[in-house]
Amino acid sequence: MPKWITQVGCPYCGSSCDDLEVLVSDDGKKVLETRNACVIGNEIFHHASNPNRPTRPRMRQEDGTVKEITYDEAIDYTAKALLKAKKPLIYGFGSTNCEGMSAVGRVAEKAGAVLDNCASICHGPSFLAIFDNGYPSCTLGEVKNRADVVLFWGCNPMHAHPRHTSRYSIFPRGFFTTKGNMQRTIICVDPRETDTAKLADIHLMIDQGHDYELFDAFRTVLRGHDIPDVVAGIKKEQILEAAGKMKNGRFVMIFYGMGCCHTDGRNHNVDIAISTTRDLNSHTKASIMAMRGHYNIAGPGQVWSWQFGFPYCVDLSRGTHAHMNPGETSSIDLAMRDEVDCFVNVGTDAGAHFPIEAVRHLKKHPFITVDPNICMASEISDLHIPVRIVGVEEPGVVYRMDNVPIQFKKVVDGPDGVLSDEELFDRVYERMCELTETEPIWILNRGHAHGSSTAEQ
Amino acid sequence: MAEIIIKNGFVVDPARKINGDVMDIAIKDDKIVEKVGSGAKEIDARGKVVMTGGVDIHAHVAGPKVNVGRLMRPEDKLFKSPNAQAPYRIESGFSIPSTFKTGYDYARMGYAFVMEAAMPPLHSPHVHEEIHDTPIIDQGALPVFANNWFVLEYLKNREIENSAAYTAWLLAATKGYGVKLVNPGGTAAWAWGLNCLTLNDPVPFFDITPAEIISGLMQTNEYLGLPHSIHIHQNSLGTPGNYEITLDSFRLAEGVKANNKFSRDSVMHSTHVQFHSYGGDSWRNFESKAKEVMDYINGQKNITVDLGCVTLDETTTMTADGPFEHHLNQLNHLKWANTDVELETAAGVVPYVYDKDIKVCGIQWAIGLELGLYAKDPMRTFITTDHPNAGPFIRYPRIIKWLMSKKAREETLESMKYTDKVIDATNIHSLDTERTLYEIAQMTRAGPAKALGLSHIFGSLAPGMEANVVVYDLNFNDMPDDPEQIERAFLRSSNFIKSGDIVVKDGDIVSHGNKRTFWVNARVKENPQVIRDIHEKFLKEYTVGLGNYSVWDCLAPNPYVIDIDVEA
Amino acid sequence: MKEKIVLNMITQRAIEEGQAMEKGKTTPEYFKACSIVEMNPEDMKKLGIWRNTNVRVTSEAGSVIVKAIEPTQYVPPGLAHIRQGVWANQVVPPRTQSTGTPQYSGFPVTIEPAIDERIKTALELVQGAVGLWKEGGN
Amino acid sequence: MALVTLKPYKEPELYLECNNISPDAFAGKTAAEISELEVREGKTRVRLGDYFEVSGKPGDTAEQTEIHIAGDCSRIKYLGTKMTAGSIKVDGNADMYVGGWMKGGKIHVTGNVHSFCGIAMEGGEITVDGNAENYVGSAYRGDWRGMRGGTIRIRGNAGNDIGTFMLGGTIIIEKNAFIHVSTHAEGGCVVIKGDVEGRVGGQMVKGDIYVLGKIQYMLPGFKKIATVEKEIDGVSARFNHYIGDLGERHPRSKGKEIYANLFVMAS
Repeated sequence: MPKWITQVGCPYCGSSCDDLEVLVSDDGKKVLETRNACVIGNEIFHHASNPNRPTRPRMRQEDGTVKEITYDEAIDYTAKALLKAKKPLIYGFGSTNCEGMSAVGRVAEKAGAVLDNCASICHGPSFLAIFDNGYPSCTLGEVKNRADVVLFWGCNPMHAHPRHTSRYSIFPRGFFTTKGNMQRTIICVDPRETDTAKLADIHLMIDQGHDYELFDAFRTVLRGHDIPDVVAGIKKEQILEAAGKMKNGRFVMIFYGMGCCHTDGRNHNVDIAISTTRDLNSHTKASIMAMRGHYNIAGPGQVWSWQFGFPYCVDLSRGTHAHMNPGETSSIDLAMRDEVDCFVNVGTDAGAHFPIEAVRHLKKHPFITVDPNICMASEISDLHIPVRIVGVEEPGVVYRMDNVPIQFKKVVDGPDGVLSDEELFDRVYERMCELTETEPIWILNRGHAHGSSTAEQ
Repeated sequence: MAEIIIKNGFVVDPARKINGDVMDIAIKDDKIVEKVGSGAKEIDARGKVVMTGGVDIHAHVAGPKVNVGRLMRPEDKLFKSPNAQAPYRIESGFSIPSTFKTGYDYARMGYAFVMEAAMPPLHSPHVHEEIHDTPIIDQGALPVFANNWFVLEYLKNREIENSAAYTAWLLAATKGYGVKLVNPGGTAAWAWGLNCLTLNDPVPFFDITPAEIISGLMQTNEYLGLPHSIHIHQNSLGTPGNYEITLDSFRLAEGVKANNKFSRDSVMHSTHVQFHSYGGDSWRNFESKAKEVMDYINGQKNITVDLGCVTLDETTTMTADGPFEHHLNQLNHLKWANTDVELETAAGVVPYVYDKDIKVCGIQWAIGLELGLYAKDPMRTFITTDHPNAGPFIRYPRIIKWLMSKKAREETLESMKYTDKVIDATNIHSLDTERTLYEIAQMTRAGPAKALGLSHIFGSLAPGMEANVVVYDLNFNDMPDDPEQIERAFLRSSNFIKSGDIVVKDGDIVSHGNKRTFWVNARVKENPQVIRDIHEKFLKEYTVGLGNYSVWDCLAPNPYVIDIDVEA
Repeated sequence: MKEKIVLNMITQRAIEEGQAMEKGKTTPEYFKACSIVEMNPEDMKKLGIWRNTNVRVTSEAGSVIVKAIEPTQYVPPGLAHIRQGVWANQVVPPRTQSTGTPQYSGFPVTIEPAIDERIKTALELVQGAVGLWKEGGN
Repeated sequence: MALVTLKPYKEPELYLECNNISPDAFAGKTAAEISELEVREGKTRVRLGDYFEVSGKPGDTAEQTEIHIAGDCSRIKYLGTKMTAGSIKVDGNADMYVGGWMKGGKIHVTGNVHSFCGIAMEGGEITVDGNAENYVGSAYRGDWRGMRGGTIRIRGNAGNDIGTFMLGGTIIIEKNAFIHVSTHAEGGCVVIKGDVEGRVGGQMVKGDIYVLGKIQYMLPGFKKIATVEKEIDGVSARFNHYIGDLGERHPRSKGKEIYANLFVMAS
């Protein structure tokens, strides 16, 4: 009998919905049907059963074709490439569990690598802003239960986070928001009339790239000062109206996205958004949240912060201490400046999502992709190592966009013999230790478990 | 692991009333034993002090707000991270060290157990992930309860049995150790931008007061017979004049009896009392009320405290007291992080510079030490810095130095810009007390182990105890004139054996040892109402499924579970 | 009517792009979802093209052929949008303002009709950029 | 002054991290000892002498030591970081962190510098004859204590984030700047002799900015209060005096709020 598995986590966007139901075939190997998933999430679960998926590492040959090799050979190649490089870059982790991110920390330390994640090309500027200004935020349940004024600034959840508005931000009925969307004022700031903007009570169609000025106008107004008649293409009256709604809200929530992080000023657009949130707390309760893109892209930020003190762009090449300075230790800058000489792309597709010039620079050196699927990066790599799909074939802890950890289960068995990210990196680490004739360092003394114990009184 | 013998040290073991006797300590596997065979590995401790491993009852070392502190403070790492000790992991940060550095530094100081002082239940998988990435030390974590919607509802209706059933469920779900209260009611109010500054301020919407929450959770705790008492961070932290609220909170414990099988006598552990012993009514006339607070504690038997000493460093404040951090941010204008956690709690993080040349900081420094000096029962008064709030834990040796040496205190006092003003507002200058090694061992080992209900494994070198043995390079009979030597000796132990593994030698890490996670599994009789309430709240108000909420066993891979069967 | 027009380019997500990406970047769905530029009809008029005309988009970083379509979500005159992905990244400037994050949005592009030019596939673009593309695929 | 000359003779494959090219590190050493100083190329440890021919002899102290790099340093990071005295001259370009955390002495780069020039500087002088990239005289990530003293002069253009979190000292950009000048500053003075696109003085608490060219987009949080005669870096002119950022908090002194000042040359 096929079996329905409930409360399944969805390994797509930063909403990290954990209420999916998945129908699994008798043999536990195939996903037959999903419930509650958005169209994209649905695609992921079905894609796992794609018969064309690679199940063995593939090494590029001199003639450009690829040849299947064993995991042992792939691990050996990776370990050697990392040891040989003067400064390897290990990047990605858009679709990896925290166990894998933790395991790669050990590898990167051993390799003297730079460890970076997709935030580098996405919400990295949010980190820069948090460094400078903090982060007054909350969990998504607070938004559902309390928020009566919700701003979407430079983000478009109707497309990028399909169930966000129904689960958390616009439509759900919560404890103090029993009337759902009827009780919420929605404000959208976007240069386009997006599908999210269409849901808004107020849409401020801002001149693209002038977010900083508009935030400054809100702050100036909130402190009781006058502003020019038009700021960033928005009329003063509209700014005053929106500012009034925020000031009079009981719980104001600001969600922002790439409209802030991908344009001029980057981090400072977020920085001033945080200042605005702080100002609003003198009038009412206000919170801000980055619309993180992937279901666990908050994960590396957490794992590497507790391991190295930095959420991304962690340069471990000194061996003695970690160094971080985006602009220098960030993947795109490292690539464009030819500052790294080996590239490992993990659980993401740098081939498709980096500006093509950066890909060209990275391709001058060994280029390895670790990812369940065929992607642009895998198709230009010297070596592609397939791994199990987290959230489908591999369980693990993931961090939702609000940094809430959620334990994602697996729903089907992975293809025979395919490793998880964690297993792969642990084996790469062990191989590096063998090659350098050093002892592996594990935190927990493996094979020496005390087991559960009951206090005797 | 095998047999080890630590020979000829000056043993200081207050739990057995041993004070500097020259003795051997024998270890077999992970336990202390009467004797070992001739093949045992010998460690020469001649001329050095031998104690059991330290027990830290309150530090913020793992979990979401600690990590927010790490994440938002790259400058806490810049030029402030020591060089890694090969072949061990890279160490990062000063006031909020990485998990690796946390484990290593505690081990270097000879600490065996550290309690993470505030775990937001929704974030408990995160806390456990960090714990299992923290080498060497044993750890537990205290989930926060005092602003939790379930608790507020049950206690409002005086349903102690339901409160207990929920508490037991949450401890198991989060793999938590005990009941933590942070700003009872005040943090719940903060969800609307408000606060509860006195014990009788009503909590918005919930129709309950902080006093009722404290009393209710105290009753819940004793109903369950948990190893640790309630562990409370009182209302109105860090505010001039708050000592009266502190005393009011203490009085709620009068007449309450400890009910447990763990030889714990206290029913309330009041944490970081330094932040709660403030007089005056503004920062202008701010003064110490350490004596008033400690006089009350000295007259009681069922309250324990830890100090929360200010160490005069640049550090990072972090607490589930959300409104306090917001308030602090309005004072110092540095960066501010906050997280409100649905149905449960909140937390804030703000960097803070305790500058010895600022009068208020000098007074805060004095208050923490005064509390430690006025205490008549070192078994109920524990050394902490509320790490990292009043200073990083690597300053414990410095606090020990200040408590043991009036000379050291006077030197620090003299180096301040406003020495006279600090002297006027405190009693530190007139206190001649110097704590002994025996008392220090009580305040860092025997005492906290007993308060945590762990005196059957920690806090003593008696045979049968966990084999945690530390050797400090101090001559018991000839203590150094230079107080700096005391600090140095406690910062980097000569040897530390943790659960039978030699983990530190000459101040350096030599093994990752074998760490464990402690949690409490209290079994109560099935309570259908509470189970129904839990299901309903998860369906309607939480944004995480109930089925994904309880911490997986594999996240605490080396558990030490304390099972309790609660008789109805 | 002009031969070329300068617009301000942004590259953002779209649900069609997300769904197609999960299906696979070599699928026809991904090609259809991402090898397009959305621009205001007024700007198309200025350029003298009809919707569904192939155009060449050129930035400081490079050039790509995509199909000009009428916006699925309203784009004001002066602004253009290519959904994030392989085609967009042929023209996204890699400059980061020393923040680490490239200029994915808010960069000037020149758009000109390219009726007779073929839109390359994702694989052809990426493999072509690093010298691995072989006619007929591999 | 005693002169040490470094002549680059080999280009590194990646970049060299040369924290110890400074008068402080060189003082009292022989040329041979200087050649032996360790620098890093990625995870590999190399010697300064592997890339530079070292000649001359430094003084006994940093103050008496003059370093001349006779060649291009486009792939050399951290020149003169943390230096306290003496001087460094580079014939050509230099990479990131020129004069970072510098406390005293002089640095002169005849070409361009990359980003983070003079980051968290406390004293001394940096002169760059060419252009600078971003984050001139800014704070390190997360630190609220940016540039505290000294002077940075860029004779060409500069990018974004000039003087972020600045507390003191002077930055002069002789040509144009892009965006974000004195963001979050609480002191110090920035002079832009050319044009700026915008975001001048955002979130600024205290301090001064002079713009001798045009600001394309003024921030709404700046308000014009007067027109004044001013002399700045050898230029006397009439300036429109703005105060701001009115959206930001400001300290009070004697019952009045203290604002940051922005002077824009009157046309």
